[in-house]
Formats: sequence, C-alpha cells, structure tokens
Amino acid sequence: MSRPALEARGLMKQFGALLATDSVSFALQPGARQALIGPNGAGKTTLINLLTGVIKPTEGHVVLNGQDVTAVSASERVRLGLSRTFQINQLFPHLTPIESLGLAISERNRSGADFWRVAGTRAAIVAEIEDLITRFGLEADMDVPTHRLAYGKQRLLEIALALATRPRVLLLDEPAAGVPEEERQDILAALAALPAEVAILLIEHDMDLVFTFATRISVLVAGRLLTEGDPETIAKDERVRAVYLGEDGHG
Amino acid sequence: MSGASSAVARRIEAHLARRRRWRAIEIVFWLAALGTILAFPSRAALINEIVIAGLFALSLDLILGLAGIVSLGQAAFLGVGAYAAAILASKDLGDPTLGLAVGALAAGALGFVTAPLLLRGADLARLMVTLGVSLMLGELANRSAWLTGGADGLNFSMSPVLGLFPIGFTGQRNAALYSFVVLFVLFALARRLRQSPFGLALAAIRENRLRAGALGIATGWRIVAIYTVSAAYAGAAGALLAQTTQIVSLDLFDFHRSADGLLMLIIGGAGYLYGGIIGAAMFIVLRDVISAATPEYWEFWIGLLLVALVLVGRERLRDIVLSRAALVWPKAAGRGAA
Amino acid sequence: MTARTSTLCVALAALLAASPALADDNSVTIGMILPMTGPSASTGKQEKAGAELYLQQHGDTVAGKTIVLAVKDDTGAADVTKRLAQDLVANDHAAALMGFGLTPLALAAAPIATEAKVPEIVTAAATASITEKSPFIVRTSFTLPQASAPMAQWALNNGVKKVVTIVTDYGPGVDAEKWFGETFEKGGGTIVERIRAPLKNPDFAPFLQRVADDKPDAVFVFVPSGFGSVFMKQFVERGLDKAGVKLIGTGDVTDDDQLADIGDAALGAVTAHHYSAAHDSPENKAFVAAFEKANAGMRPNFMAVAAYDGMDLVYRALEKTKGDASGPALLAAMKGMSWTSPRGPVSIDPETRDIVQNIYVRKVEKTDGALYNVEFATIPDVKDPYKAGKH
Amino acid sequence: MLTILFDGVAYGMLLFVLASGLSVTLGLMNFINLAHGAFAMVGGYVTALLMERLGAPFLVTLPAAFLVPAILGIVLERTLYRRLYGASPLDQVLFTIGLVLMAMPIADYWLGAEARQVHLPDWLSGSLSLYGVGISRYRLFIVGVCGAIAAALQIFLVRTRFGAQLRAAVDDARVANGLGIDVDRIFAITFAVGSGLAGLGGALAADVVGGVDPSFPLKFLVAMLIVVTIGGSNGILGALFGALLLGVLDVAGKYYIPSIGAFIIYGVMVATLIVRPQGLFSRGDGR
Repeated sequence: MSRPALEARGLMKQFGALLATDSVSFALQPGARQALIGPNGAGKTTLINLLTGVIKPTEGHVVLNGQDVTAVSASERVRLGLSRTFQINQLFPHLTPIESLGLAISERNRSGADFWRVAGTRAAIVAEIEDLITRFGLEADMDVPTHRLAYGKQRLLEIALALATRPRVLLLDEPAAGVPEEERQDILAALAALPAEVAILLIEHDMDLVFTFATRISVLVAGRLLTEGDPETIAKDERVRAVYLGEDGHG
Repeated sequence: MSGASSAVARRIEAHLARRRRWRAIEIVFWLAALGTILAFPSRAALINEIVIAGLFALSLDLILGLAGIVSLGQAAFLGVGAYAAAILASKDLGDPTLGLAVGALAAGALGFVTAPLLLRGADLARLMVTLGVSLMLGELANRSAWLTGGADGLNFSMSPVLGLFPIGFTGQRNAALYSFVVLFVLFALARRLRQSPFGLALAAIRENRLRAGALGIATGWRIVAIYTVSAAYAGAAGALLAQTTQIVSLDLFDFHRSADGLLMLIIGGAGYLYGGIIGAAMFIVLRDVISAATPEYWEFWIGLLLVALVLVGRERLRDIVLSRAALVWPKAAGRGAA
Repeated sequence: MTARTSTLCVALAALLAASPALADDNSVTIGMILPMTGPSASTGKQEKAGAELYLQQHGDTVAGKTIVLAVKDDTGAADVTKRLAQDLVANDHAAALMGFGLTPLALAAAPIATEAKVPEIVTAAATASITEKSPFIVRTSFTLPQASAPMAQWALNNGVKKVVTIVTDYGPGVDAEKWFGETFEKGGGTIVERIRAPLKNPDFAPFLQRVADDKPDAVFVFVPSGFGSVFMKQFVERGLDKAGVKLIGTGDVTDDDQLADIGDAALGAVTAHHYSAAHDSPENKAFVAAFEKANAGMRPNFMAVAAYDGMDLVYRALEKTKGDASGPALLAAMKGMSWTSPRGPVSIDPETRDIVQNIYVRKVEKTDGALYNVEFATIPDVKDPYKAGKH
Repeated sequence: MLTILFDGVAYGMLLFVLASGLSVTLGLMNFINLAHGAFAMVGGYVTALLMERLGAPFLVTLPAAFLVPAILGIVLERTLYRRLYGASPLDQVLFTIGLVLMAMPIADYWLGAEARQVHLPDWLSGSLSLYGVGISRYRLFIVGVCGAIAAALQIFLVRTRFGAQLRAAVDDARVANGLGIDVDRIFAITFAVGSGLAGLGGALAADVVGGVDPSFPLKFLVAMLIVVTIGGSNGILGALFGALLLGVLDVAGKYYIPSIGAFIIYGVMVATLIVRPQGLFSRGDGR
C-alpha cells in the first residue's frame, strides 16, 4: 500500500480549559471507506475542522498525500484534494445546482478568477456538470434555485458539490442527517456510487449506514480515539458497546 | 459553442448562457434612456446627474449586490476620482477621457489598498472603517489646499471630449451623452463580470461564505478584487461628475454622498445591476420635483419613503413587483434573485 | 424590473416634460439657488424670506413683466448648485440667477452666467474675488475686505496694539485675516498670532485657549453666520472678557439672526458691518417691521437685506430696460445703479460690479430688552478694497 | 496644559453622554440606530424651549430632557423599531436614516432653522481658577454629571437584576423568554433609557456646541458612531474610555497641532479597527 491519503499525527486542540481533541492519530488510505463514530460531544466536529483547516490545532500535524498541510489555509487544502460536506446544508440558496457545480468546477481548474468569459461556455465544464448532475439524479431540478429543492435533493447536491472539487479525500459529515425515509435510498445509492479511488471518511450517527458503508471504523470518545478496526471487531468491542452502541440500542 | 451531445448538456449550456443575451426589455431600457437625453435637451443637466448617480450606485451594487458587502465609504472613491480628474483638468492636461481613466485608476488603487480593511470584523466595523477612510480623505483634501483648493473647491474648464465635443454649458447635451456612453460601457462590463466564473464566485461568497471557502474559493482575494473594481467604478463616476460640472468641492467626501448612493441602490433593488440606475432616476427626479415644491422640507418626504420601504420590506416589495412582472412578462419571474 | 421599468419610463418622461414653469412670454423667472437644508439652512431661510418680502411688497409685475421667483435647494453642494443653475437657465429660461450661500457655490455658477450671458446676483457669499470670476456676476451682499479693513482702522484708533485673529479656514476667512492683518500692521499694530479654525468645528475651546495664553488686547474674529453664538459663549467661558480682551470682528459673529438668543455673552462686542437690524432709518424701520410680521417675529439679518436688495436691483434694472430681460441689457442696467436700501445708500460699482456701501462700526447693546448691534460710527461709501487696490 | 487636558476630558464626557445611549442599543441590543442624534436633538430642544417659553431653571429642565425623548423612544420602539430587531444591518441603517431625514424638516418646520440657545445660570457661567488652572464651571459640571451617569449606568447594567435579564435577552431571546423574562418589556425599557440619555446629552451639549438646530442629528452622528466603534461592544465602560480618548486627543490635537487637528479622531478610529475590529474593549466574540 502506498502512503496514506490523509493522516492525523497527534492532533490536540484546547479551547480554554477544555481539551476538545486529545492526541488523535489515524491514517486514511487511498480509496478507503472509513467511518468515524462517537457519542454527542465526542469532538467529531472539532476533528473535522482541524483536518480541513477551519481551525488550527494547538499541537500536532495534518498530512495530506505526504505533504504537511498544518499551516495551509482551508481553501488551499481544497485545491490539494481535501474536500468535505456539512452536517447542516451549506449551499447557495439562490444559485441553481448547475451554477453551484459550475462554480466549483471552475474554481478547481483555476478559471474561477476569470471575469471575462461567461461562465459555462467551455465544453469541458459543461460535460463535467452533466456528469455530476446525472450521477446524483438531479436532472429534473438542475435549473431551479437551490432553496426550492426537496431536502433530500439538497443533501445530494451537498455531496455533488464536494465531489466537484475532485477530491482525493472526502469527509462526509452526517450525509443522511434529517433525510426523510423515502429519500434515504437515494443517499445510500449515491454513497455507494462514489468514485472508488477517493478516500472517504464518514462521520455518522446512523449505525445502519455506517455498517453498510464502512470497511473500517474509528471510535472517538471525549476527544480521544478509543479504538479502530473492521466493523465486526467494533461491533463486538465491549468498551464501544458500553459508551456508545448501548445508548442507541444497537446490538 | 461546442455542439453538446446530450439533451441534458444542451439544457445546462442554455441555462448558463441564459443571461448572456441582451433581452428585449434591456435593449428597450437603454434606447429609452438614450431617447430621453435626445428628447429633453433642456433637462440635460438633470439627466446627466442621474446618469452619474446611476453609475455611482452601480459601483455600490458591485460590492453590495454581488458580494454582499456593506460600505458607507463609497464617497471616498467618488471624491478621489473627481479630484484626480479635476486636478488634471485644472493643469490643462489632456482630454476628458484621460481624466476619466486616471480618476478610475486612482480610485481603484485606493480601493485595492484599503480593501484588506474589509476582511476583518463585522458589518458595523466595515461601515465605520469605510466611513472613516472617506472622512480622512475629505480632511486630506481640505488640508492640501495648494492642490485641491481646500474648502473653496476647485473650478476649472474642460477641453472637449476627444477634441470634438465641448461639454460645458453650451454642450450640455454632449455632457449627458458622454456620461451615458461611459455608463453604458461600464455597465456592459459589469454585466459580463456578473456572468463570469468570477461573478459566480462572488455570488457564492455572498450566499454562503463558509461553503465558498470549502469549495476552494480564496474568498479574501475575491473580495479585494471586486472592491477594487467597485472603487474604480465610483472613481469613474466622480471623474464624470467633476468633468461635466467643472467644479469639485469637499462635500464629495461627505457621509451623505455614500448614504444617497446606498438609498438609490436600495430603492431600485440590489443585485441585478439595473437597480442603481433605476433608483438614481427615481430618487433624483423625485427629489427635483419635491424640492421644487418645498425647498425646505423635501427631506421629510424622502425619509418617509425610506421608512415605508424598509417597513413594507424590500424583499416583499420586490416579490410583488416580480409577480406582477410575471403576468406581463412570464420569463422574468424565473429569473430569481441571483 | 420590467413592470417597474416601463412605469418608471412613463413617469420620468411625464415629470421631465411637465416641469418647465408656466413660461409665457411675459414672465421673467428669477432662479434663486440657496442652501435650504443642511448646516447653512438658516442662511437660506433668511434669503428666501427677504426675496419673498420684496415680491409681496412690490407686486409681481414690473415694466409689464410678471416676475416668477423659483427657489431651489442646493444643499450646500457645489455640483448641485451648478446643475440647478444650468437647469434654471436652460429649462426655466431664468433671466437672472440669485442667492449662493457660500463661496464655492457662487463660483460654481460663474461659468454658466458667463456662457449663458445671464446675470448672477450674489446675495450672500462674501469672498472678494468672486465677482472677478465672471463678467456677469453682480453682488448685493458685501465683501470681507470691505468690513475687515475698517475694523482694523477703528482698532488702531482706539488703542488696540496686539491682536490675535481667529478665522474659519476658507475663502472669506482668509480674506478677513489678510485684510484685517495688513491694514492693522500698516497702521503700526501687531498681529500676535493668526489662527485658522476648520470649517466643520463646533468646538472653539482649544483655539480660544491659545488666545488666552497669548494675552492680546483684542481678538479679531470671522466665523460664518451661525457659528457666532458658540464662539461668543466660549469666549466668555474662557474668562477672556474678564481678562480685558476685546472682541472685535466683522458682523458675522454678531449676526442679527442669532444675536437675540446669544445672551449677555455678546454684550460689548465691537464689529464692523454693512447692516444691522437696528440701523436708524425710516426705510429700515419699515423693512424690519414688515419682515418680522411676515416671518413670525424672525429678525432680518444681513442675508435677508441682501436678498431684498437683490430683488430690488432686478426690478430697477427691468424698469430701466423697459422690460428687456436679456442678460446683457439687465447687466448694463445694473452697473452703476444706486438706491436707498434699508442698510443706507448703496450703489453697484460699474467697474467691479460689486456693491459700494457704508460700513458701520457697531457695539452690542441691550435696547428695549433685546440685544442689538448699535451703530456708533459710519465710514461712508466703502468700495471693496481688494479690487479697489487693483484698479 | 492641564486646562487642555481638562477640556479634553470634559469634551469626552459630553461625547460619552451623547453616545452612551447608542452604545446601549448598538452594543447590547445589536441595533444600528443612526437616528440616535434625533433623540439628542429632542432633548436639546426640550431644555431650550422650556427655558425660553416657560422660564424654567436649567437644572429643572434636565429631567424633562431625559423623559421626553425616552417616552418618544418607547412609542417609536413599540410601533416601529421592534419590527427591525432581527433585520439586516442594511435595513436598520436605511430605516434610521429615513427617520433622521424626517426629523430634521419637522424641527425646521416647527422651530425654524436658526439655532436655539440654552442659557446657563450664572453659577455655571465663566470659569474658576484651581491652583492656577483655568477651569470652566460648566465643563466641570458636565464632568460631574456625566461621570455620575456613567457610574449609574454601569451599576444598572452589571449589578441589577434588570441588567442580567437584558444580557440574557440579548444573548438568546428565545431562551430568555423561556426563563420567564419579558424580553419585549426589557428591550422597550432599554431603548427608552438609550433615547433618554441621548436627550440628556443633547441638552447638556447644546451650550457647548452653539445651540440646537435642525441639523443636530447629523452633526454629531459621526462622532457618536466613532465613540461606540472604538469603545467596542462591551457596553458602557468601552464607550466611556472611547469617548475620553477621543475627547482628549481631539482637543489636544487642535491646540498643539491645529493644522492636522481634524484628522486625529478619524485616524484613531481606523487604526483601532485595523488592530481590533471589535473595538478596544470588546468581549472578544466576533459578532
């Protein structure tokens, strides 16, 4: 196996007296399907923010494809191939899906500062938008302002947007959160169809989703990495059952 | 255009290109504006003021409407553009078009230098920093009386545009046409910019700065860029104002200039580029009519209008107008607010 | 946008088309441009009231013409003044422009007066050089050298040796400082310090503190109409009156508009000016009475009388041209015109088109329970010394 | 030298009283009220007119100069302002500029364009000499009154139950409501106090600035905003320090280096905001 796609080395984050993240180290291999679970308040969001560069760690390093990106800005990390989705939709309410995706693609191929060419007049960009739209089944709503989309469709757009940056590592923050039952299947299908070469870290509460999707699971408790392993091992782990699985009534 | 293969691709192309073509109503708008200048030569001075105020409000639309940034200091750029053009003219240097370029560049440069001040702090801090900068510049102009004429202002005469069209009192229609041409060219540029990837990125920053950053957009630099462009537009408006009135005075830097520009933009509606021009026309014509009737108390009515506008709700007002428009002009309703 | 645009276009066109004032051939429009809102609004009010009083007293018909007075608010902004002047000339066919509250505003309209050959009657702005900016400018107010130089002469004659000058830092202030200073020093006096206060400055305390430290015999002051009261009060607050420092200046600082309300702080201030509401003449008594009656007791100041005289000048000129309202004819008629104003005998200098008038030295005193500038010396027929020196 | 320092403190205190109401509404309630100066104007007029028309003594008019704008504030708050609490800063700015534009012609129409003076009683006029330092009596009075107001406000906001309720209401109106705090009432009272303080400031300032006239609401708007911005969102103390800093720098600047006097306050503000966008004395949370 080559070097990890994303690596955390001894990440620490202190907010005043609170130690939100306590020496977390793990590695995400290229093409991995890994899940990060943990009870509420375990520090999952803080960890994501540390990885994506929204906040800077008190100690430790983030390494992306072998490059130490601890000091690199969030938007620059995106260009280096680290992308994410948000637990609460972070979309552009008055832009259409086509525009949102076109924007993300232009930004990726560095034509985003172009102020002369009309957006979307390049065939390559149109083709890529088309690819993403069809892959996520957004054809019917693609020219409607995002805020008018059904919630499930918005969740799909959330993932499509992250994918438009062509990441090598994708952090999915509770992609199914709040999606009504009848639209869940679309999300699951979309996750299953994600490009195999992209390393994915799934942060999720929904254990069904975690156990169908992930081949490896990390458990975060109180800012520390409690354990890590394949789904069967985790499911059997007494400590995990005690702090986490028991709460949700999962067996 | 490439021949897109699938139906979906064609729809995508059509969707992205939908605003590129000038719609009939837009062409009517500009022809009507031109027609107004030609039809009312005796009101050329008023129309000229509207055109310039429209350009100034357009410059505000670039930052407020496109990027969602509030400023109370746009007068700084108006003043710098005006004084740059005025100083050039008072030294008998070159054609008005040169003064226009210098005014816009000077203001743009100032915008570029002060833009980083916008990147920190909340809206209030932004309002105050921009206001502070413009007041400081006003004081600087006051103190540099050897160059700017200080509190007495600067009077000068202007050579004809391109050596052909005099723009003094005898050529007042030329002046309005000159301003109109500049407004149209800069508007077309702004229209283009709004549809470009850069314009889309600004929309993204305005709509959701967090996500814009998460898509790899360097939000800070984009804001600096649009602020610089906006400053240059305001500078051009200032240069036009100086050249067509052939006087500059310190009140160009005043708080009320920025506030008036903001009012015009809001009256006309921010974000679709025509708002500033329409708002300027409404504001100035209204002010002219009301203040002719009651020169002491016209401010009251403008204030009342403003209060009503906010209480009824700008958004709601616009929705009402759009839904009406939908009856007359079905396509307009689909435009959304982007 | 669409519905809005079309309604707007119709409305705009209607407004633009409808606005030319009922212009029949027999009417003569006088465009009066004044700051009616903003910090100089009180100047505008006095001027407008003065002009309207004249119309009311003399009717709107002269030499067979109907006079239309169109008052416009320029908010004190020069580019607006210019636009309004252009509009009045081009659209309302104004035969004369009048008003102009501040020097930059008067200068803004000068090129239009020249190009359109329309007389510009300056009834407020007082920088000496204004009338040189266009051969069509005529002035009925005053110039600062006209009032400052006599003030210096009076000070010299009355034992004042050391003076600090405080002026507002713009055209008129610089004029006042220069002409007072030159005259005073030529006569053997000493100017200890020349202070210029910024135009936008409600607090004179730091500057007056400098005066207190300098301990002069007198302080000479020019502040624009409206700033007089704050200056006076802070002068007393610093204890400068008790320290024996005389307050002298041009009449702006003891403006009649404010004097009644300034209070006893103003008592004893000596100023030189061309008009006081207390001027003792039948013309003035009638003027003041009529003005106060028409304006709810507001006392007329030198702005009101200048606007009143501006109207008077137009009427007299129209009579002389027998109704010919063309600019050059009016201008020719105005040059050399002389008449008796509420302020005393005045005339228009045919060479400089500036006003020639008496300058009075006055002292603030309490008469009939109210404060007035009581005149006690007259310097007759003063020409503007700035231009007189050139000719 | 000491006189200048004292004048600066007095000027700063005056700025503080003018701006303290604004710092309450802006800093605590997050409402950008550009019409604040209009309330100051009302206070100034109340004092001037009571003295002129009814011959009321100066001191007696001061409570009225607080109460009238405060009542006006409550009325406007209940009818108009409250609709805009959640609105964008832009809407608040436009709305309150609209109110200013309406207030000025109303004052002009009723009371005329010329400035109305406040006549100080004899015991407040002139100056006295303390150890050779010339001190204006009225400025001394201002320092005393304003200092007392600052202290009272600080106690009111920090020590009283009302203050705690207000802070809770500002932090999260829904939670505060849930705790049984009458948020509407708290905001109305706070707004009234802010307006009343503006009025009192207007009445106290009238003598120093040459009377009250219809352009008063705009004349001091910028200075008041600067005080609040420099002071930061930490309520009263920030505004007090901001005002004193500005007052001293402004007066000293005009005395020692008159040629650049007017630059100083703008320069200080911009520099402050560059270094600390939340103001000098902020709570540190970026709002």
